[in-house]
Amino acid sequence: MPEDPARPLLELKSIRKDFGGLRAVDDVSLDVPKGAIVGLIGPNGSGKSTLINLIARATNLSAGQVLFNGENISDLASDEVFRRGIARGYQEPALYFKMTVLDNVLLPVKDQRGEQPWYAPWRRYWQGDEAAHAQTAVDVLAQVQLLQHYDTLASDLSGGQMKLLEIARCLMGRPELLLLDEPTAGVAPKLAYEIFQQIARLRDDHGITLLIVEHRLEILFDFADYVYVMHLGNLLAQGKVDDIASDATVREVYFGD
Amino acid sequence: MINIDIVATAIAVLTLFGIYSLMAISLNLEYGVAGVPNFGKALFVSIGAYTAGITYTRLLPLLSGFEVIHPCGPTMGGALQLRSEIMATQPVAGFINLGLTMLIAAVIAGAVGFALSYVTLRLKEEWFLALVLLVGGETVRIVVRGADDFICSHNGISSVAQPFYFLDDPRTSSLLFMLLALALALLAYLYSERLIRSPFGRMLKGLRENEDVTRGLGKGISLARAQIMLIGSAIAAVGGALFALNTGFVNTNDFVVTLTLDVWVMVVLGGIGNNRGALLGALLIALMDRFTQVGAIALNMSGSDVEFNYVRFIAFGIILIWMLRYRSAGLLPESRLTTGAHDVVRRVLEK
Amino acid sequence: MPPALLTTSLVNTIQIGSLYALMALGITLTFSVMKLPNFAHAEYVTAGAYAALIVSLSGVLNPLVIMAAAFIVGALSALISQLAVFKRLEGKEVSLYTLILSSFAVGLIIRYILFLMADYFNLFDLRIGIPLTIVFRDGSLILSNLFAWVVPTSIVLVVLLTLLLNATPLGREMRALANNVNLARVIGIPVERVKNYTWLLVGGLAGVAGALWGLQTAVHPLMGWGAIISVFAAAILGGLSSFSGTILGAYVVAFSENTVMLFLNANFGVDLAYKPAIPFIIIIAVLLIRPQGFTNLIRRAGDLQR
Amino acid sequence: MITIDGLTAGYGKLEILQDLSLTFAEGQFSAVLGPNGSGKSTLMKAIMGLNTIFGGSIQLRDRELIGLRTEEIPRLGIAYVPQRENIFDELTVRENLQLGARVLPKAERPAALKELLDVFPILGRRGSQRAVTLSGGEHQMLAIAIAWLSKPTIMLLDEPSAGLAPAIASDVFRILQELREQGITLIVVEQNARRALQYCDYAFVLREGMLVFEGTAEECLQDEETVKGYLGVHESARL
Repeated sequence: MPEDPARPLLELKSIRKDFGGLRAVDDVSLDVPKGAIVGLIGPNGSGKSTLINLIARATNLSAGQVLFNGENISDLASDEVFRRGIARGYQEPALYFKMTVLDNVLLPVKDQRGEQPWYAPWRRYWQGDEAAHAQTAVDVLAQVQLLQHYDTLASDLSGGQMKLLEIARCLMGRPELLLLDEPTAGVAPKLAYEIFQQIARLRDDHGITLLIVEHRLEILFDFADYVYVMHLGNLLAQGKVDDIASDATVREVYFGD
Repeated sequence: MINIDIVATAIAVLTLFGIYSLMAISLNLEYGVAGVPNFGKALFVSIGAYTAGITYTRLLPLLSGFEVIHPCGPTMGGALQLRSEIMATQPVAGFINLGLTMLIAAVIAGAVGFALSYVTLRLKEEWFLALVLLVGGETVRIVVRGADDFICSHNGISSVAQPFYFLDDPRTSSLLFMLLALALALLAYLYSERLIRSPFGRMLKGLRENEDVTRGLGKGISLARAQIMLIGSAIAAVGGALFALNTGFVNTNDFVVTLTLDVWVMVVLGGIGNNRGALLGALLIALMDRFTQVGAIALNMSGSDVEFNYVRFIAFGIILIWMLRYRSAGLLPESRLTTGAHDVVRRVLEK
Repeated sequence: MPPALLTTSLVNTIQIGSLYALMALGITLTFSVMKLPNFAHAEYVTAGAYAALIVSLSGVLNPLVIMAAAFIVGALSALISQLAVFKRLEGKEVSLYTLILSSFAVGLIIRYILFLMADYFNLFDLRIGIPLTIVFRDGSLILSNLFAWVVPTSIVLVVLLTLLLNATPLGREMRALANNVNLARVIGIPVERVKNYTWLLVGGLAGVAGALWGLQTAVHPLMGWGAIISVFAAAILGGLSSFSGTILGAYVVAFSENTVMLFLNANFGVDLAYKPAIPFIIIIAVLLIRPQGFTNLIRRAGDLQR
Repeated sequence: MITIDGLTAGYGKLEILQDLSLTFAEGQFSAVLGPNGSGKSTLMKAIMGLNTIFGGSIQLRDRELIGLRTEEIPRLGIAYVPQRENIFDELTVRENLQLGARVLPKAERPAALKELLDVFPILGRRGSQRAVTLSGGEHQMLAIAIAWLSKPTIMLLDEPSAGLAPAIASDVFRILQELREQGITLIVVEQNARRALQYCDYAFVLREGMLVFEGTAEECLQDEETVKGYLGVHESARL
């Protein structure tokens, strides 16, 4: 397919999600342009996390379409979505807590030769690849300042380190688009700022596009290019950061003006 | 006092250890490493045993140029005699038959395990898989027990023999059989150690820890689960074939839920996720089995009425609960085995 | 199929189905309140049967006394397994497989203690000694006093249990625990105490089921274990959550094991040796095709009535 | 009434509340405000003994609550309405209410249930329905009613208006105001600060697990810019 430079990387077209009688996401359409940092905000229960789950195909859509690079990914399984280039972080860090930091980041590397059970016992067949992946992991871990902890069990990390490890783990899959669900939840304020600095570097150095659910608006507003506001499953407002920060609707949902 | 033949006891215990090791390693791969709750271990073991029952009565005579005698009912004695004759005079046919038995058993059990793992995809709750496998094993057992021509329904089939039957000295032949069992166990151990320390093993551990996340990281988890069920089931079936050769007959009553529990106890006792733990568990249960037999004889000879076998099961239950409660990681907890990537990183850091 | 056989098998269905219902309700109750698929449940049945047998051997032949003894022994074995094993594991956030495994272990211990006892006192394959009399005879249909005891008692117990669950504060609290244990704590329900009562009730019913069962067949340490899969099949047909579904499930399993099996045997020559496979097939089919069992069917009917 | 002193609490190893000290006064309608993740719900759960306490004390009229089991707390007159899963949805509405009243002495229960219908008339008509069939607003009313039936002196509510349409959310707050007029001390966690300040007397603003502002509703509204800053909705927060 010829690539249209104007075409957004991710397009949501009227997506909807019902849980039983509850409509968690109602007719939401939004675009994420290539190379942008896009924020998704809204009060608790407004459907932000559900939206992330829908894009990553962790749950099924009730209606609508998700287009990635112009391809309809609404019917793919979550492993296929990852392999297309969409990685996601979780609100509660979903690490492999009983595995080391290094094993955590090596697992998502795509198409590993040693992952075929028939070849797995023959070390020689995959050892070279594995060493190369380990080199990549060294770079990625160094970038998030976890290299010294490569042999630590993930459960022994601090909350902030867990968040960073999760981002590092996503990076190893070489994603084009990274979905992050509250990357600073449960993290001290100073560290939260550092996490966002790391996130900005992903865009600047690696060209990764980001869609971030975040409740620390003041930090998000420092880094995001564009912001969508959700409320009760609907898209309430959207715009550039400056417009959104002073937008009456945002103040409405957060403060009740 | 009773005389215990130490050498014979040691051979018996070690043979049992080899057979149990195969079963324990297979469950450790499935549950310990990949987190698949195979409560149908008896089914896969029994597939190996039933295969042996059939090959030794139908295939063996063909291999050595005889007509097959129906092994059930009135012709049973004739079939048994024919088997003895072949096994004593044509060791090569015996070995070929053994190899084919293991191959067929592994293929059938592997295919069944592969197929059954896909059942999980349809199940509402994760533990239903445990129930389906448990119940599936019993169903197969009942069907086999009901089928007259298969392994002679509830009478079982007794025309199975171990491959060194042709040797004159029974002690040498059982010693060689012990070595065969131990060699196969060692092979399975080395193979599964390598598997665990590979990227495939890492993916399985990821599957165990968090299925959804692993899928979200681009891994085809249904296939991985099916593959490990295939491998585990094939190993268990080889264990089952050896089990049949060791006892000399195949009877459906040997493959009840208790056998599954035995294997689980081995893994829980030794250490979930640790192959050496599985071996230790297998050894302890093999010893326990043997000493129960010796103890039962000793107890009876001392004039006591108490059935020692019952005490064995009670002790079994208590050990299991005690382990689950106080040492849920087992005697040898899982080690942090890795692929060698850690060494690469360590070298980079040292530079 | 000859009509005489049909009537007999239907009588069996009612008789066995009532017993299955008593046992399966216990499984459903333990699963929904305690979130535990308890394979040791079978052993409470056997323990109750032995209690009944011993009381009857001691010369007491009043069925009510016999059943009371069975209730007490069954209830105590259930409570002890909770206090000594399950409760201690629960606090450690262990996996469900650990709990399943431990319930197997508890069952093993009780079963072989009973074996030891039966062996020592020579209590294998004895029937509970209530003399057999025929209370009804009409052509081929013969009903003994056992039928007169077993069926009404189990039906009365099932009704009482349903009333207890639906119309008493304790039953309400049990269902509240099953529905949302955190909220139950928050509004001040003494969770541990309600759980203990549930265990007593579950074990007691299993014990009585054992006694009733021992009235019609010989008592053996394996009798409960032999029925556990049929009982689980009934509970699974009830979706492991619905009590009315479980009762219906119990009769469906009993019907398949008796009437359907005889029908298959008479019309298609299916060997009766395959009878034990029926509950297994039911379980696999239900788990694969309709894991919620009868739950929604019954609920829909119930909602329509309102 | 409830005095919290130096409380550090969270989940597992995670410390969310950091050395928090504050006092909820008797008879007041207090609101706990703050952005997501600021520790509002953690505070509620800590009072109810539902999470990990690393240090500090929580006292109800000089009685220490830390160390009590969750089920003992309602007996001290504290009722709690969680944000989610706050009704027994498989049981009927009537059974939910009966469970709510179970802490009361037997003799007082019928009167309490009768009185309930004056405060929550809608629930009377839904008595025999399974609670799962209720609408969002009715659901929330039932949750509050369950807590109210234990005749508490203090009620804790975690975002009682979350996910409700604005008109219904206001209904919920009107009910809360009625309860307050009955003399019940109310502590409400709320995201919509304006709505909360419209009804409550006193407000606490949490941020990153710490108390950053407290004052009467009037003070909050007068100092609105500061409060908004803490809530993270003001432009100045970017500077």
